[in-house]
Amino acid sequence: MDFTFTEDQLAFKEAISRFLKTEVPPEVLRDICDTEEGSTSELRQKMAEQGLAALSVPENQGGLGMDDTAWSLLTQELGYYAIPDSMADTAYVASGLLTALPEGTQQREQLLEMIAEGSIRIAVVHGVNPLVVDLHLADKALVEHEGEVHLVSREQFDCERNTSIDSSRRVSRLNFSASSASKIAGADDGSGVWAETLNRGALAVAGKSLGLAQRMLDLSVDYAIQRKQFGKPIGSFQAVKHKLADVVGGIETAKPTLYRAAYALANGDARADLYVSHAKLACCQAAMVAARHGIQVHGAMGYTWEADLQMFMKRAWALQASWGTAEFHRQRVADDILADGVAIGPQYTFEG
Amino acid sequence: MDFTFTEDQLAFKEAISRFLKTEVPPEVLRDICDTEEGSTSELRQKMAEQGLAALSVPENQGGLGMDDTAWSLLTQELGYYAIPDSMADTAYVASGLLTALPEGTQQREQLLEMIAEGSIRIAVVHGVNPLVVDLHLADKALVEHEGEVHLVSREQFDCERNTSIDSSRRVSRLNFSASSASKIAGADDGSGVWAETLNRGALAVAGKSLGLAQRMLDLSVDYAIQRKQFGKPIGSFQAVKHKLADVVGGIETAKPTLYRAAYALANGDARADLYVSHAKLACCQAAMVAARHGIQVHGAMGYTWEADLQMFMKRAWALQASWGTAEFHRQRVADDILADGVAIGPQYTFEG
Amino acid sequence: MQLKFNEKQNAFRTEVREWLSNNVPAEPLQSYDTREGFEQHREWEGKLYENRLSMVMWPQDLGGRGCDLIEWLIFEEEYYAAGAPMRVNQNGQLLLGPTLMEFGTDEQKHRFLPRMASSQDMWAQGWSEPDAGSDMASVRSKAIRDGDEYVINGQKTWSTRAIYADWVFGLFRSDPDSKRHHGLSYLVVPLDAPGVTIRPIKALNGKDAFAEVFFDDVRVPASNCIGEEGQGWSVAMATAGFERGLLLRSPARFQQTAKRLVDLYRQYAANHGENGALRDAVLESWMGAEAYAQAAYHTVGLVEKGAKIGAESSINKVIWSELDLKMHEAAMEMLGAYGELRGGSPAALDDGSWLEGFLFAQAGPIYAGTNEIQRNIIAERMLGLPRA
Amino acid sequence: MQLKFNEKQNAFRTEVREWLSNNVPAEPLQSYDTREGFEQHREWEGKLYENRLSMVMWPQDLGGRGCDLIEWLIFEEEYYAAGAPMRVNQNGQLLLGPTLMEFGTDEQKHRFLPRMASSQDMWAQGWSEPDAGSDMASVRSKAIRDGDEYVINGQKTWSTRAIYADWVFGLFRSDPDSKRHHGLSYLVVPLDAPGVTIRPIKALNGKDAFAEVFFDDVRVPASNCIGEEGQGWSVAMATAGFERGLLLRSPARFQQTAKRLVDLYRQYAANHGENGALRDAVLESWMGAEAYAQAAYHTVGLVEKGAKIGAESSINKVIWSELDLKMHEAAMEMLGAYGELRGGSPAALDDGSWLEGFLFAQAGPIYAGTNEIQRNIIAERMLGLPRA
Repeated sequence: MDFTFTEDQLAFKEAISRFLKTEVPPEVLRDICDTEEGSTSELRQKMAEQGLAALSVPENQGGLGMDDTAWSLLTQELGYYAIPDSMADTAYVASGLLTALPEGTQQREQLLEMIAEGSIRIAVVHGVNPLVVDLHLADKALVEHEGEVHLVSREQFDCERNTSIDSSRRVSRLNFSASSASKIAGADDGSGVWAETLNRGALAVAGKSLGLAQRMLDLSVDYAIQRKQFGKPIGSFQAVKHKLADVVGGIETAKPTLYRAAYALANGDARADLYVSHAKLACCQAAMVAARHGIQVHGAMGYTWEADLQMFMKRAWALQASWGTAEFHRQRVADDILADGVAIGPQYTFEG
Repeated sequence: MDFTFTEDQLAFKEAISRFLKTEVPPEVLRDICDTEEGSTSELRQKMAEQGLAALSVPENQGGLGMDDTAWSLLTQELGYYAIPDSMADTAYVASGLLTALPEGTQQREQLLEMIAEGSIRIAVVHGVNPLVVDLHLADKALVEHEGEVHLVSREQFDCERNTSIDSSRRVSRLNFSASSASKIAGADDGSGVWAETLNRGALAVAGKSLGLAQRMLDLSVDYAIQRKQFGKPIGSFQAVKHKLADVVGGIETAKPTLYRAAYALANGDARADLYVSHAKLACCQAAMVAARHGIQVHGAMGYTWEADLQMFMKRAWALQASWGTAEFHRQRVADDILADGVAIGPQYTFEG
Repeated sequence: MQLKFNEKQNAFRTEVREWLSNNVPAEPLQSYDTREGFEQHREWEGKLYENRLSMVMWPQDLGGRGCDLIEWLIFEEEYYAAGAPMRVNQNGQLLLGPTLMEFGTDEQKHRFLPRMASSQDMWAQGWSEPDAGSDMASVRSKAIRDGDEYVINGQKTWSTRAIYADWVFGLFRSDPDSKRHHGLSYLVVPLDAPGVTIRPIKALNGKDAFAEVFFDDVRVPASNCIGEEGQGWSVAMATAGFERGLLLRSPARFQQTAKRLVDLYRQYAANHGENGALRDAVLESWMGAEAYAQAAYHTVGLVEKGAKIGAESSINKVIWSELDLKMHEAAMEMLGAYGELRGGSPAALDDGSWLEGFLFAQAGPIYAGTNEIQRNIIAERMLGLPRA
Repeated sequence: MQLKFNEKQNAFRTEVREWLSNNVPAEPLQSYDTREGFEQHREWEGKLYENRLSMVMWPQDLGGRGCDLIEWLIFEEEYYAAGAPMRVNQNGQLLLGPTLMEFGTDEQKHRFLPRMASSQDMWAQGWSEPDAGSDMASVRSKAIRDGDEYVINGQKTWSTRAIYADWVFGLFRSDPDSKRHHGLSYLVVPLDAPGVTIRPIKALNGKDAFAEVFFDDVRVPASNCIGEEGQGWSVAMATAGFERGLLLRSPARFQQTAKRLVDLYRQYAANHGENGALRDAVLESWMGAEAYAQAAYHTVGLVEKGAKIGAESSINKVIWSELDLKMHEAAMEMLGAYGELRGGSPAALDDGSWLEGFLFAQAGPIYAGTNEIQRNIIAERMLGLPRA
């Protein structure tokens, strides 16, 4: 029993964190918001060079073969810096999906190699997540259709563009006609793969949300220390302290649920749905509380476009229902723990 | 349109308030808790002398003929002083029930006269409220049975005594055998009467809860001003201020719903169920918040038997599910406002 | 207690309802935080004014129709029920208006109020200064008397829609040696006066909803002072309660939102099945809005009998702002993945209107005195708890 | 990361589970806030001790079995899952115990710890004084050195079960001219010493759960001082984190409550139909307890790697106390009209056990440092926000 990360995992996370901090400060984020594409190939390329693209591609296909627990750390960094790029969708969710397909599945190895090289963007489209980020930039899309896996190229689908409150987040709906030509796996293989994929999508959202929560907390603490009112830093008022203390509480209790869920997913735990949904709910909730208390602590400044806080709040709001609404995930928790004869209670923290 | 009380109503309320303040200070309350009966006939008699017993008995039967709006004020006083007596059950709920029965119903006029004189205790027993206060002292019980109204004397029913967390509240369940001899009204008359009775029961609980909330607020404010910590009155800390401010908010928004509901009941409004349930929920919620914040402001002292707060908290907790749980009343609100074609919106505040 | 409207009140309601049903624009106006939308709203306000429906409580000779508070509540109910446009000149009409009524000279009243009611003059408020925020008394902008004029230097901020407005009002330090709430004067300043510079501040929704206003040797005649020179604090405070009070956010606004939320839930339940937690959020919303409405009628009844509105305004402020947040959070949950979409998106379920409301609701607990300040006021003024 | 128990851990779990299943009393013990129940609990603790299951983390020679934190968590899980009795001597075992381990002389350790583990000595804490409450440094009780003895005068309060206990520990002012946290000494005092008077304080549930302890020229030998004379504050603070931290309220306790709540809800739903809001309250409870458990394993992992527990204890305190309240509130709602009934009532649905838990939960945000103080600590020590 060891519920901690290895030195290597933490060092990798630190390196990525330093890289993102330098490459994507808030000014750059603002610039990217103003572009037409909403994402830059330069940034994508640089992230690939840092090893993010290859992170969980199997070693056979030129990847680093790391598992979900690594992503539970890295998605937090992607959230913390509000990275305006769908890297995790390709390098984590799509890569995981392809890896889970039987070896020899059409284009499987080739696509995984391209992911590892950072030379392809693959969107993942599932009914639970109708709005797909950066679909307009995707080279390919892996689409759920009646449990089957379909692979379609950019020219084979329509991309209905929509405008998110988060102006660095470009979301679209996909329209395409499923055919035997587009099918790369049937429902027999596909159903299990999609269940896992849905969990990866949700877990990536959870990790990002938690990173966003931490960033909003940090911004709010900085503001509360520096901003004076009635002759004192506002951070010395109990009302401000207690709000920010509650943000800490939300983050600290969400964090282990994220790691727990990632471990379950990486190890094929039969109750992965339960743990992932718990993590998704806890992390998104932590982000909602951080946003609400963050804007309140910022006062009128928090309601402006100028304060950096807004970029993180909007991302947090947008992620709230991404890869499953709160109710979707609550229902999954209920389906497990309210069932007959289920193993719950203190003895089953890990081995249920 | 005049949403205020008359000078007369307010003066009567003031008089009762002064009387209860003098007669039932916390010391007396504690003494009564320690008695076997949990209620005293002296106090009951004195309350009758003040006019409480006769308040809503029709003038024809020697009463004052006042309506539900008067009780919306007086039940607050009964709550504020945590009066350990079921006076309102006889003088408001039972009296209302009897009044609503057709003239000439068996014993109707006689019982009303006795209520007005203060010479009888009548318990009202309805499935929504299985635990009946002071049933062991009741001379008669009016019992709901398949929509009918039954009247039974003390010797005709069994009284199963139970112990409430509120030691001045003596609750029992009633067992009796319904017969044609005990029936005083059939379901045709009874159903409407019981609907009204249920609303009166709930409204009395709402009023008492609101009074309790105000008392808990007052006790907490006194404590916060007088109690010092870290060299200052604890009431100067923002955390304490903001908690008590929220108690005020709860009380002030609950109050008009109580009056609105009483008016609806007094005037036969078709949506009385909606208004009563709203009032019940709002007033009980105000009391729950007052209890929680009250004990927190009192600190360890609030957790003791010695501090007066406990008597009011316990009453508030006990009343929470009295005459209908929160869910029961929420469902009634839902049944109205979520129905097809219902009149809701800003134009229908009063004339729905 | 008599919870029925009389014939006059019913007649007024009918008149307002009919007029609105004939005149409310079929297409929603553009956002008043844009130049074009601002002018559309000015035009609408002019139309209201023509029919004496802009400021119904103001006296006839100042552009109103002398209604009482009950009639005002009725007006608001019909206004929100009709889905009529947001009111664009409220900072003038609700903050400066009552102050002019109480402290303005006859000349000032006739000069400013009718044009304010008609929105020929649009008003921005200048309550805040940089580094002041909720601490309204820390005014540093100066207005120094020079003969028949004041010479103004300094800066105001968070002036709502000041880049589009015609006038600004606020407190200025007329005694340069004074501190805190002493030595302030309440002045009104045309925004096209030489020396005024306005820099927009973008709100969360990307629109220029606020501005900073810079004053560089701006000269205004002494007749632009409301109340006595140096008495600005008392002048402002006498009616500051109004901003926080009943008039700023009438219950009808939230009752209408609650009604829309009920409709949204019915639609949600039809598509996704009943959901107990969302149902309860919707019930709480409806009850909260309704309680606020009933409290308003109760307060109005007391006011008509001579009571004064005090810290109750602070209770209202906390209640409506938190209610508004909860309602919009519930709506966002019901919209699910589509909640993040702005108006104009093909997949948006409601053309982004709940999202816009959600963004605006975020400001509720902040503007017009943060809810932290309001809770302090409730605790100190109503409950008598000691200041820190 | 490796979320599996090893063989040794599994064997320990099995041993504990089996022992408990054979030994946990079939009938619940009486409340330990009564004399009779207190002695029943003492007996149970003795039984635990005999099997080295009282203080599993203590060294073998002091009555424990030298378990690590993971094994302790396992022990707690099995203990709560088995529905074993509440621990009656925690104030000694969890507050004084660690202090003795760190600051006690060998003689003191052997004198006090085994008898504490076996509950032959029951300990009451004397942290609070009248008018002190959360302000622990405002100690007025004096302990003046007189040769080989201290002479104690003063008063402690909120001493849990002190009327039944054998010893009390606490801070006393040994330098009469000192202020606040200076000049304090950490002393242990037998409650049967001449000059000690104990007055019970009734708790909400009507039982004598606390007491005031009066000291009137009470003499104790100098060897009853833990750590250096005058260093009492640092001695107390070095381990004060424990009270607020992991050990006081292990996650297992709340996981067990959550499990009971799930059972209660299933029963409720069977009788009354599904209820979305209650379902969500139950889910939140289960998730909250589970998150606390996972956080505990995470923290323990970090501690085993050398990290120090700091203000995280304060986060735990806030979380479990508010979780406990929410769980019991949900239970009360499900019990409906019967929620008010105490044990022994014929109509009570659960013999009043949820009600007792509800009452005790009310104290959670108050004892061991109010949640207001905990939030200050989180904000000041973890976030670096300035003190007022």
